[in-house]
Amino acid sequence: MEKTGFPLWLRRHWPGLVILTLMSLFPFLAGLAMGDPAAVPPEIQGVGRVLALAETGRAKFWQGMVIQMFILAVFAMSYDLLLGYTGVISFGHAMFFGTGGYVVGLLVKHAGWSAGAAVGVLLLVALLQSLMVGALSLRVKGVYLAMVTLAFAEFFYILAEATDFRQYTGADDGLHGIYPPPFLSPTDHRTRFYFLALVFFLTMYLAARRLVNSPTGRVMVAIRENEARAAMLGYNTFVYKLVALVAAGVMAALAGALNAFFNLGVTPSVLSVATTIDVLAMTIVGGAGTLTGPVLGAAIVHLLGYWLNRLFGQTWVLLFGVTFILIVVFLPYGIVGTVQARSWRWRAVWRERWRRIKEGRKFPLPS
Amino acid sequence: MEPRIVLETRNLRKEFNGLVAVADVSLQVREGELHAIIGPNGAGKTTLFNLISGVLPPTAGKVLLRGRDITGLPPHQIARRGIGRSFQITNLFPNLTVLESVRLAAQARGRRSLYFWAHYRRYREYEERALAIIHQVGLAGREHIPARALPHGDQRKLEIALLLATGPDVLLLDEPTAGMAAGEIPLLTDLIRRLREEGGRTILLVEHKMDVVMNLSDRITVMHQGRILAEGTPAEISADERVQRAYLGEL
Amino acid sequence: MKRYRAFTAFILIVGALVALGYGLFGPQKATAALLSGLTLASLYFLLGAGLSLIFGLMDVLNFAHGVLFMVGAYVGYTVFGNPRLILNTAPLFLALAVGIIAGSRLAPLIPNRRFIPYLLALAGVGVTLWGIRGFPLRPLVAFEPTTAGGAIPTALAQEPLSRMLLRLGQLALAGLLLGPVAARWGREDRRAAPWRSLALGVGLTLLAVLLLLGRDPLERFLLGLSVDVRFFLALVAGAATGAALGALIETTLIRPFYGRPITQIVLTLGLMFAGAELVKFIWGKEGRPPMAVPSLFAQSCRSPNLLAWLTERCSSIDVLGRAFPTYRLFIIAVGLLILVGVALLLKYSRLGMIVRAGVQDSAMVEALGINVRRVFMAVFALGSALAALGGVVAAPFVGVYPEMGSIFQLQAFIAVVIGGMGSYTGTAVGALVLGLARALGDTLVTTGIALPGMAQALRASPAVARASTVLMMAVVLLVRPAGIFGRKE
Amino acid sequence: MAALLEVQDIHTFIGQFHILQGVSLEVPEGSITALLGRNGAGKTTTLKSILGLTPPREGKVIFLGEEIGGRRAYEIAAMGIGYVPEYRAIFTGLTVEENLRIAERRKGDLKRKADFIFTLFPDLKRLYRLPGGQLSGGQQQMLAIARALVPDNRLLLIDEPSEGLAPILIQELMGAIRRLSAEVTVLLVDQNFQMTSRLADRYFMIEDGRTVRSGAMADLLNEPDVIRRYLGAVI
Repeated sequence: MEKTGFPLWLRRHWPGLVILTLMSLFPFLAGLAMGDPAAVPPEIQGVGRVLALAETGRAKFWQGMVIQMFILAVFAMSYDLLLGYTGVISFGHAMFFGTGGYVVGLLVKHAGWSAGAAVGVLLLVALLQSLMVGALSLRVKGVYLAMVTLAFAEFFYILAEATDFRQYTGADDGLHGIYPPPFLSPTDHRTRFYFLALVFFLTMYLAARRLVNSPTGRVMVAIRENEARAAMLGYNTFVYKLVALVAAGVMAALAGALNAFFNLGVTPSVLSVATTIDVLAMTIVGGAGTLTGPVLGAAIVHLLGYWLNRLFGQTWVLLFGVTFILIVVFLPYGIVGTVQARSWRWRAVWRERWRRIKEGRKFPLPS
Repeated sequence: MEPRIVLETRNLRKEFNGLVAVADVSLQVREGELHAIIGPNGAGKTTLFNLISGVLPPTAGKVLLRGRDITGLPPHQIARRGIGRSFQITNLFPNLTVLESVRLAAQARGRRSLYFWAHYRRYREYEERALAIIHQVGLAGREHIPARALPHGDQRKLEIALLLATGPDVLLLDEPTAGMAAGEIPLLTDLIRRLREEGGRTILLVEHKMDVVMNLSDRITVMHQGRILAEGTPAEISADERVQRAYLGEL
Repeated sequence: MKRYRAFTAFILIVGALVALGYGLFGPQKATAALLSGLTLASLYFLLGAGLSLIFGLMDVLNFAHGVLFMVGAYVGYTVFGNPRLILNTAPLFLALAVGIIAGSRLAPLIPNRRFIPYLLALAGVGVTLWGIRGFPLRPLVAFEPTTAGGAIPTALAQEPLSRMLLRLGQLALAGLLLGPVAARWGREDRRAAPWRSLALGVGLTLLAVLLLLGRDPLERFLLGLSVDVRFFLALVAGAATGAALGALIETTLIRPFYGRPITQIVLTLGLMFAGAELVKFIWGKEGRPPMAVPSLFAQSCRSPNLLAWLTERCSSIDVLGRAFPTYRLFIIAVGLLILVGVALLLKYSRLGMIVRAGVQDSAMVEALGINVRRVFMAVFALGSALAALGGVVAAPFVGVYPEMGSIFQLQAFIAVVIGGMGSYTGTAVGALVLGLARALGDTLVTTGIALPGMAQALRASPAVARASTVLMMAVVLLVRPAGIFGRKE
Repeated sequence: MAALLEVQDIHTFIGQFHILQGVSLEVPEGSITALLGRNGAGKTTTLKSILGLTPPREGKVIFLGEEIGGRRAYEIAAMGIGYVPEYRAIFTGLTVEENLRIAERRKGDLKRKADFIFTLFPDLKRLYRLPGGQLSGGQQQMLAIARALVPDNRLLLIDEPSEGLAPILIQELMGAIRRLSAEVTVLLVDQNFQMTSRLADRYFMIEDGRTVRSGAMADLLNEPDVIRRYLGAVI
């Protein structure tokens, strides 16, 4: 008996729902577990106390960690649209992330725009930028593309660092003082910012999932598998790769904007190769070609960076680089990728056995 | 009444570093016919297919589809104009299942491939069409197996299914029986025959297996060293002395 | 015919650049800019040649190439100015290497269980860390490099010999543990004669011990040598380090992933990142001023012409009334020498023949009974050596700093893309075009661009010129996606 | 007569495709053995598997009494196997001389063999300094075979030598292969059944990645049905 409607939906999605509930409750749980009771006036009680606790001590810090993970997860998912779903190796993804930060930064700080208007303009800028970069770099393939995208990213990195524009970009000091509207301030109202980041993350996750499951997404996967064959079926592969690149670029730019608001500023380092390596590491650790993989990867890499930094201080960047190399060597398909491949093969074997049993043939089961 | 010419090449020529692979081939394929191209290995048959389907640009000459010049168009545009092609060497999406692959091919025919906001399941027509074609080529029951896990013969069938799902009116079949077990070949020839009778499609076929060719074709062109050696009905060709010498053998 | 067209394009571009230079700045400034352009082109070529050869032969894009350039520069700089650092660290590496060589011989004795390599690797890394723990790297690095005849001010930075010998033992032990892992990792069953590795091991051990025992007299001896000899030693040491690192990278990170290009690329990208961090870790975040130049370029005067310069040994030479540093002529000469040398090697040696054949079809070369992977390693080492040599040559010109790797690599990438990936001629051409364009761009942005109707000329920093080369690459890609001399797929 | 080469039930995967699913064959010393089968049956892959270019995942390859499966291609080749691949994979950027010289395993190989090679293929002497890319298809084929003759090989694997050659050249090629077979054992793959049937003493038939028949060529010629079934050729 096939269940239909809501029960089926529930049955299929319960793990996601559990995770979602946990994520929504996280600030309050963190507040109860790690908040600093001394920092909250005793007269505040009940729900109000839990809320206030969440804004104190380590609870606030860990909310910040999770916010950063949400932002990085979106960034990593956007990269995976290219690498994992379309098979395009871009080494310039930091360019979009940095653009997000710098565009809202310039508009909010120097033009005095509101955060919302700045993000609106950013959407347009990111669209144009990714269209142009895509139109140029997608003319070449494979390692050429990797090289060309890296060059484009370095172009923006050099400009951000150049002393010529110090009065706007702050050159190598970065652009500081990018404030979101006061009621969303990440310093005063971290829990609110947490929910902003959560909603942003969920929206982006659903959007990305819809894209990869759309007719367009199917063509992207076909291009990854065998681009020449996809073209022989009648698909203009350039257009689909461009769609993937634009979607990835806009998503990364939005993540970059939120990152700038959370950190109240940007530095040229968001445009550097290190940022691209971070996102590459997240995608590969989690598993390219899945959406949950990069999310998991973002969480792991961010935590790893935090712990390495605490344990080894300055040297952590070097250790992170070495860890990255080890991960690529020993986990080429990532965590989710490896698990999926296993369970998938398993399912295929059982499906075949079931078919044979149903057909009533007396085949010996493959052992 | 003279049947219409669907596909035509005019003095088509291809050189690779000075080596002439296809030398001034002028070919006319009539609507609804099954036109076979035979010839020894290296005669330029596959190169000819590559030129027609846009995989390679010709050095000189023209390709016309229903009188319109399609020379030098990129492969995807040629495919969209109704020329579908199968490959001699298996050329599939290794990690996609049979159903996913065929659905992609069916979707290629529609105009909804850039609808990135909708779930692909919403367009049932592609899936239904894919399932029908999977059934037609004899792959029913294997919808959820990825292409790389299929036995060779089934991969050939999937190749044909991909081709059919794009709904072309001109089919270029490059050695569809290559590497198939002898027992499976009749199924495939049946399929090709049905395709032609049902859909009124035009088929251009490269094949080595002479009995398949003699059985199916309306017209045969013999190529040798990049040139057309002879053309005619199966009876004419098997009687032609030059063909005997160059290809069929003198034993 | 196609080749012809590429050649015409090249002549046209270079001609246009030269004409533009003379039109904008007049002969004086333009000639100086063009000579600077040749200097840059020479460096880009040294980097790009290796990139392009490696890519052409084995389809590997080495993102760590800039790191090799930088490491070459740093090693050369150190050999030149602070031999004490080398004398105290080189024996450690040698001990580790000896251990690994001996250990890889022991590989067949290790039981074939899956977890054992991991265990050994872990133990090996642990012992390595134990062996280098507390090593006084900071004070050893801290010395400013000295010029001719100088001395390193204090002896305190060095550890006592006994402690150093203990370290050697520890690292040799670590090597022994890592050896079997390395042997299995390489997946190459070594059937070479055992005496070879024995000789190598004994030789390296002797070298390590000698270096260490004689570190004080050696240091005095090295510092007492003339600047010219030390400069030469720096060139040799830099190139040798580059070759050794290249061979190491090829065997450990490239070879095992043959046939998985994405993994290879991602790994070299990781190496690029880790390498830059490693250089920062060892030598610190701050750069150093340009290295001293050999005596031929050292006298502070200006020679009127080339002949006079050879006798006067001036640091600059008169070019149409303007001073031009003579050391840059040396850079140009090195570039030309390597250009011709590698071309001859490719054309006339057996290795060159194999490389030319391998670029077309490496599987067929292997089917002829040639160990292609050894050729791959040789080419990787050669390319890396060229890059490292470029680094040493660049050190007296631009100094050394941790960002130099990525900065020069980016320009080399652009040069290679413009010239056509995998083509040796293309690389030379791309380097030339880019070098000239960069020099003109630098002159242009620093002297200022006066557009009509503007009161003041628009000035910018050289960073802007550096960024603008990316735009140039974009233009070339639009016109010819495969580069000027590129092969179309 | 001992078998020079023995292949026992090899399975080879290319990427994720299972191409050879149990190929077995034996090549006796001093013979010409033909490997027959339709396009895509796995003949080329069999040759590449013997040589280690596409190493088999299962099964054994025994050459000169030694198991060579799992060894690197260059080691196998250096044991004395020459390979003449499909599509005449000569090096187009190298001259004829360089194409031959690169195959030397010991210094002086080319000098010793030059006479033998030039008697087989007199054209090559005239073209000695020309780049391989400027040779005609037939000349390239000759060069590819000559290249395999430079070192002292015990066995030649020749893949589709007649492909794209004019009938007159095929005659010449057959003569050359027959003459060289006096010196070296040959395993021959060719679609041109006219040619293989006249040259070879024995045959192995492959279909769908498996060996399905084998025997003396003379016997096969008496079985037109078998030929039609497996090769589709008309006799």
